[in-house]
Amino acid sequence: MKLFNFSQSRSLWMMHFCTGCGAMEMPPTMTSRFDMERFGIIPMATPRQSDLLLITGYLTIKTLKRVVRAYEQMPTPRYVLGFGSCTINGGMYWDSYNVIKKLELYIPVDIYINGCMPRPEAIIDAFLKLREMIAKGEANAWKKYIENYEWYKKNQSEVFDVEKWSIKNEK
Amino acid sequence: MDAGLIFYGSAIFLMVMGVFIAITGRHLIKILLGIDVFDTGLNLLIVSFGYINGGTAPIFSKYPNIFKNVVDPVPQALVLTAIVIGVAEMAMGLAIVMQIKEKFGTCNIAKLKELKW
Amino acid sequence: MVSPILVIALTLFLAFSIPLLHMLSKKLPPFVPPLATLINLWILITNIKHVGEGAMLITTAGLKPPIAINLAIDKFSLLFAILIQVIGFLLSIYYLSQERKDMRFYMLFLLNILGASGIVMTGDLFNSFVFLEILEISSFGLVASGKDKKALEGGFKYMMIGAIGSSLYLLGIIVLYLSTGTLNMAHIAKLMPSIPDSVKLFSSILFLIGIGVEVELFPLNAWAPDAYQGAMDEISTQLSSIISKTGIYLAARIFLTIYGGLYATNIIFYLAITTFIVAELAALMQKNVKRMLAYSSVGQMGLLMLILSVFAKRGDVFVLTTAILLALNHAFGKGLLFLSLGSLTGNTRNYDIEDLKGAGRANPVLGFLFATGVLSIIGMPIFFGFWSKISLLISIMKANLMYLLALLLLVFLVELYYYANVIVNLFKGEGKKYRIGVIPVSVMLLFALSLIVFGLWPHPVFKIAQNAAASLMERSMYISSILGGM
Amino acid sequence: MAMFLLLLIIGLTGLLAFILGPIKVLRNIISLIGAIGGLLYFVFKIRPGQAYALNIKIYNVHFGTGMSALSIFFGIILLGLFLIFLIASFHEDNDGAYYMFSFFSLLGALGVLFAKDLISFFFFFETMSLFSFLIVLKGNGETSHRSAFKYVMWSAFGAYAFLLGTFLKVNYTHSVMITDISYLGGNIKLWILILLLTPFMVKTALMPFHLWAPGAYTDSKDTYTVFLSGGLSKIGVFGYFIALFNVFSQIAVLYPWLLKVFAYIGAITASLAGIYAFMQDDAKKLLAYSSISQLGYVAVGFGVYSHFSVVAALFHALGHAVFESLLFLVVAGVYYRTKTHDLRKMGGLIKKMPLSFIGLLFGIIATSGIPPTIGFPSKWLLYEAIILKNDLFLVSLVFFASITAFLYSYKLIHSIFLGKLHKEHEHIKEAPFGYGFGIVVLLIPLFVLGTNPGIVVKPIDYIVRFYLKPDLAYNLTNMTTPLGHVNFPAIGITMTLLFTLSFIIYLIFGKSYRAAQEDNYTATEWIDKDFGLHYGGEFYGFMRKAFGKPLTWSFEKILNACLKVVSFLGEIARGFYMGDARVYLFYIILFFAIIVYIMGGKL
Amino acid sequence: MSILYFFLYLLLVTVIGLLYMGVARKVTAHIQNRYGPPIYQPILDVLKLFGKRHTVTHGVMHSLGPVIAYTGIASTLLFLPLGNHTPLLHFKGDLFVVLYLLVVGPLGMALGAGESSNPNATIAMARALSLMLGYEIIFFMATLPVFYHYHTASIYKVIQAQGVFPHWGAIIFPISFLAALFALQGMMGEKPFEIAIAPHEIASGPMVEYGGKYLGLLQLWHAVGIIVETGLLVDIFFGPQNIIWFFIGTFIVFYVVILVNAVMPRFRIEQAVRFYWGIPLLLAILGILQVYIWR
Repeated sequence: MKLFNFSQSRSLWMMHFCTGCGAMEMPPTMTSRFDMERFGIIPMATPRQSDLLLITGYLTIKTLKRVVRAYEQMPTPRYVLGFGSCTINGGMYWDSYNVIKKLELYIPVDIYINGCMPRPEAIIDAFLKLREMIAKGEANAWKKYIENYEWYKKNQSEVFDVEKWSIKNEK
Repeated sequence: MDAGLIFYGSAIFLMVMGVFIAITGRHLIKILLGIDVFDTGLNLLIVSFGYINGGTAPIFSKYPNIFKNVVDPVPQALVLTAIVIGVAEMAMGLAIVMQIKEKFGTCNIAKLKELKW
Repeated sequence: MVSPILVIALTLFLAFSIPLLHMLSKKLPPFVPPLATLINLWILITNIKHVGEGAMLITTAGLKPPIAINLAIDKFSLLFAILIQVIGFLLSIYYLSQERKDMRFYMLFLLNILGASGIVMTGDLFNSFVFLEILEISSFGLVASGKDKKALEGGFKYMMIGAIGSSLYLLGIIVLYLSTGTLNMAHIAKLMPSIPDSVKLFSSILFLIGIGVEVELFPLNAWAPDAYQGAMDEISTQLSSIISKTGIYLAARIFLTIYGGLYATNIIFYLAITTFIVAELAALMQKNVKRMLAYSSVGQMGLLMLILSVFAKRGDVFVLTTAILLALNHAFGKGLLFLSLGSLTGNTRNYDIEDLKGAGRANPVLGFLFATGVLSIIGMPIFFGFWSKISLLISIMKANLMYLLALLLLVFLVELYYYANVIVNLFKGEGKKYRIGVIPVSVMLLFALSLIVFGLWPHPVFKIAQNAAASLMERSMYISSILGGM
Repeated sequence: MAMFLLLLIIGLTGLLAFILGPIKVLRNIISLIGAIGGLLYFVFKIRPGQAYALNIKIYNVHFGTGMSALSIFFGIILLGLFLIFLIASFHEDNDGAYYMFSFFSLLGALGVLFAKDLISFFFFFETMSLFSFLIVLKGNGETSHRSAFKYVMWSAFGAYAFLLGTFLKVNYTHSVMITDISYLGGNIKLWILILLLTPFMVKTALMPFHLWAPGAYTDSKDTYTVFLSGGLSKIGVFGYFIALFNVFSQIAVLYPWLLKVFAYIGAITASLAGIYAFMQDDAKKLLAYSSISQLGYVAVGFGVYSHFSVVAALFHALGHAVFESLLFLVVAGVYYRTKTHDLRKMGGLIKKMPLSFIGLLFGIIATSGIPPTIGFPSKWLLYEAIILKNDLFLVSLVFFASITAFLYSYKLIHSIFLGKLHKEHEHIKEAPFGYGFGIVVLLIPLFVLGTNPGIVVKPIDYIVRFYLKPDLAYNLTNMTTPLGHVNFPAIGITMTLLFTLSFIIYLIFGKSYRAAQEDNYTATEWIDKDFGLHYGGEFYGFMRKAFGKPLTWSFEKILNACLKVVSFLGEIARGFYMGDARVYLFYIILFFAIIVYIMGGKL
Repeated sequence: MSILYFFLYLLLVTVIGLLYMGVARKVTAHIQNRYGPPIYQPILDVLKLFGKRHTVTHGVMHSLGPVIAYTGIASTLLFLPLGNHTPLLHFKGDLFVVLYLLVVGPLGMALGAGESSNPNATIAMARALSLMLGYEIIFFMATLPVFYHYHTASIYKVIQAQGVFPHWGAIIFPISFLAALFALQGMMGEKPFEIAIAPHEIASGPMVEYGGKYLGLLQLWHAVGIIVETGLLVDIFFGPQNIIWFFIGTFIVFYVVILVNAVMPRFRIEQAVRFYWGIPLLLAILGILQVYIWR
């Protein structure tokens, strides 16, 4: 198990789900200036292949449906990173009718990075923090999703029609 | 064989006229007549072949035959049957022409265009 | 030994007795033709034994050959006579199944059979002209007996050309008579060397035209497609099987026995090739199946004349056997085709390919019969046509005319093209179902069975054809047996 | 007499099957007995070398029927395939005539194998193409009469060329038997050879003569195509052997360029047919082109004309009979269930028809010639033979053709079995017993002959050794040629070993659960149940742009051009009979005048 | 003994392959002026992938795809003589066996990807196979002169025949070697010809539905693939006498391929196939002509 945790921490494949304004911060972290690849983090095309889901900005209900679908398509163990204040408490869209105020209600989040769009250094710092948590085996937010699956589904159903939108395959 | 120019000439002329009528005629009966003229021309030619100068009609009777040379009887016999056959042909032809007139309503051969190409 | 003269006499008597019988009861005349042809057949079969080497001479009016008219029957003419009677008998049974208002039709039919058997058996030239005329006039009548526009037009056209043709034939006979003094075929053949060349040439040209009309050579066969298409189906069967075969017999007798295959034959050789090619190419473009069959039978006649001329060029017994095989195959195959076409279209006389679509599938028996006929004419293996085609090609190969062989094969391909087109249309799609009587089907089945049986076991036919060809080939034997050493 | 009896058995069963047409069960049993009886009789009673004289003495042609080892080799293929076809065809609703025609086409094919002289060869060759034409005519589909027409026209073209060649030969050598003509002077023997070869090139659908094949294969009844492509095309291969070895044995010495041209035609056919194959959207048309392409290899084998290139050609002919009929059988089974050949409408059938999937999987592996299966040894031998003949361009062309095999075989298996199951195919069952039995029976030789080819190479080598100097050392399992050495079972064993190894790796790590069909990554966009995910049609559509214009050229255009010329001539000929009697009269008089004028000189 | 030796050999090649991939990522990173992951990163990735718990499959064939892929490439490896010693003692690799076994790998992956019924995967497979139509023929025509020159079809004999430096295939047949390099670029699926796995267009092509252990197996397949393909080229054109030279050779060739991969954009599929039938085909034909003239 320890070897797996070590290897999982060293090679985190990121599902680059660019929602909201945080997406602009990703290119500098990826390219030569801040080079996140040296920590073994490379952007992957499909949720099937990735372990890390980045929510980089405010989430409207419409994108939440896609995010939940992508999250469920990722193999476990999977980790979620919430960027910016919009994911924490809705940020400057706190009073908007269709923006999600607390990301936690819908999908479990491992690490939040505050700041109205954190700079690349903060993102790298978050990655390193996540690495240690995985290495020590503490980052198991994904278990919460499986254990209280109904609670999450109830919260989601308040916002959109889960029945129509969820994937029906034998879990 | 020496029937002289007149007979041969007229016979051939008749045959050529017959064919000419048959080819250019528009009316069915005119064409039939053309064929008949051609036949008669032919018969005339055959008979004229059989003519021997100075010969008399080849009739045998009980009196001894006083004239030596007799015209060659065989072509004449043939012509007899040929004429009968010509008649039969014309009869059948006219029967057909009657039917065509009834069915097609016209005797003009140009109108008979059912069977083409 | 019943003398074959009875064949002619009997048919003549029965033909003219039909109106009397008609007075007795309406239903009697249809039974006369089958009776007549059956008796003729019986007479001829009894005579097979007597036709020894060379020709069997039957004199009329007691006088020796060169003077009176006599019958000269050798194996070759006997074979054709029997063929005519057999097909005549089958056709007359076919007529039983159709009620006909006009009893005169049976008279014409019997006259036709009379003319045909007369030509085949006669030994005298003028006599053959008379029988030819009887044959032609009765066939004008038969073709026109269809009583609708097409039949009448076809009949008239046939009449016009036939009349001119036969009169030129008569002119030929007269020219020959003048130079030889006799009318007896054997005697003329004997005196042939003594006739001056130019007369022989001129008379052979006249004969060429006279018989050419009958045998449908290239420029003279313009009447054939219209007559075949116009006539009723049974009549076109009769046209293709009986009348054209007698034409071939006449051509063989005159050009081979009398002229010894010298004069007109090389013109015929080229004419026959053009006939075959023109007919097949014309058939290619046809939308009307009946006219297509007409062109194809004209083409087959061209082929037959080609074989005769090939025999004249470098002849041996085998080439003549092929001629007979081709004649038999064409008689039976084409006859079957015309008859089955008639019932396939349910006697509605519209023969367009589109209307025939799927007819073979709708009434399978007729489809099978039509297909057998076509496949036998094309020369497919299981059928009799295969042997006739193979022997045709072998005989041409023996006369080592290789380019002709290649040309023929090419034209056979064209022939296959339009025949396959008909068969394919016949067996595809949904066609109309027609009710057909038992008698016509049984007649057609007889035709088809003969094709298949002889196809699979061709030996007996080969033997008959071989000795018939042998007797035709020995010209001197024919002359000596007739003239009796005169 | 044995051969005559065999033909009799088959003929009688055909007739009986026709007579018992309506009573399905009885007819099936009778035809089954006939086929099995024929096969057993053939295997046990008929020995090579015996000349069963059935001499029908017609003029100088006798119907002697000889027997050579090669004809036994092909005879077994034919009868075996016929049995498989028969068992599978009981599921289709065919009438008695269908069975009669198929039996008679088999009779024709066997007759050809036993023919000793050219005329009987032609007789049986014609019967075979006649009855297969009639079957294609009865085929399903609305274009079947067009393709039947093309089929009969092309085989007649071949047959008449053969006939012309035969008569040229008889004219020069005065004997109808299949004897050697290489001693003849001049290049007449070249013409005879080309003419004799044409029907076989038509039968094996080499490039210029292949126009009939796609139509005939697609439109005849599904199960009959198995026999048509697997069995009857082998007669073409048999014909090659007869023409190139018995009729003209010194061809390598006298006309080596002809052989090279023949090889290149075969290679071009293989590659072009392969390219056409992967452009097709109809399963059977795809397989038809693939069959043409595989037969192209056989032609290359004969063209190269060295010992083990001919062995490779015959081996590939056998291989083609096995895997091509396997593919056709599977497609027939799929058609039986889904009633369609169109690749666009199929998909995801692996869930419903696993046995057919396995059959097709190993079928395409064999078609593309991947080692453990029967396809590889013959291809390997062929390559070695061509390189030995130091013709490098030919070997690259043949290799290019075998690459196209990968393309169209993957397209076939993907569009039918993989991908998303259509709603209407939800409840279809596996193909019925007839097809299943055929698949299993064909899979056995696929592997057995693939791993130890010695079984088949021994008899073939025995046949070819007589004509060409053998330089192929072989035993049951491996083959060595001057160039290289291959141990076939070794490849098989290593592959199975490694398969188990990677399967173990697969089993150790974690459990995986099955996802529903629509749980697919579609950039997280929502798709419902019947969203068309299947990418079946236009599979290599973009390749059309890659090939561009050359793809549109086709031999069809040349054929139509000469058809137009012939119909133009027909127009002229028809114009002669214009319908007016007076004109006819004018013809006669004109003709009379001309003749007299010509003859005037002699008068 | 040979079975243990057999597994060790396979493990060694896989690890070296993974290290090659690590080097590749390192080199591309440095070209892009950044540090890039440690060299052993791919090994970590594979370990992580095998550690994944819940992975998804779409059916038996889907899960068997990677298994067949790995079998294919592993059996090709075993038939490919690495330097002068081959694992399967009595059987020296034959060119055609290797070329046909090379196809089993992609075929297995194609079947697996097809089963996933994801349009991206099927489009990818169509592209991969069409590309094969391009590079496979060039590769074959490029290697043909060498085999023909040494009158053999077995790779092992070719290696032995090449011996000392001036006798290398690349030196005798430079044109064919160039054409082979073009073909290798396509065969490896590197940048200008990365049409099948194009992550931006079709979401990493066939691997779109593969996760967890399947992706791990495919990574192994890719790793061994690198060694086999470059090894094939090295064996034919350089004839390494022993295994060390073999791996150095493969590394150099791989290095060249990576350099090209780092800087090149990506072809469209029909452009790629057309490209292959342009210059590389010409080069290959020239190579063959050279053999003819040479002989």
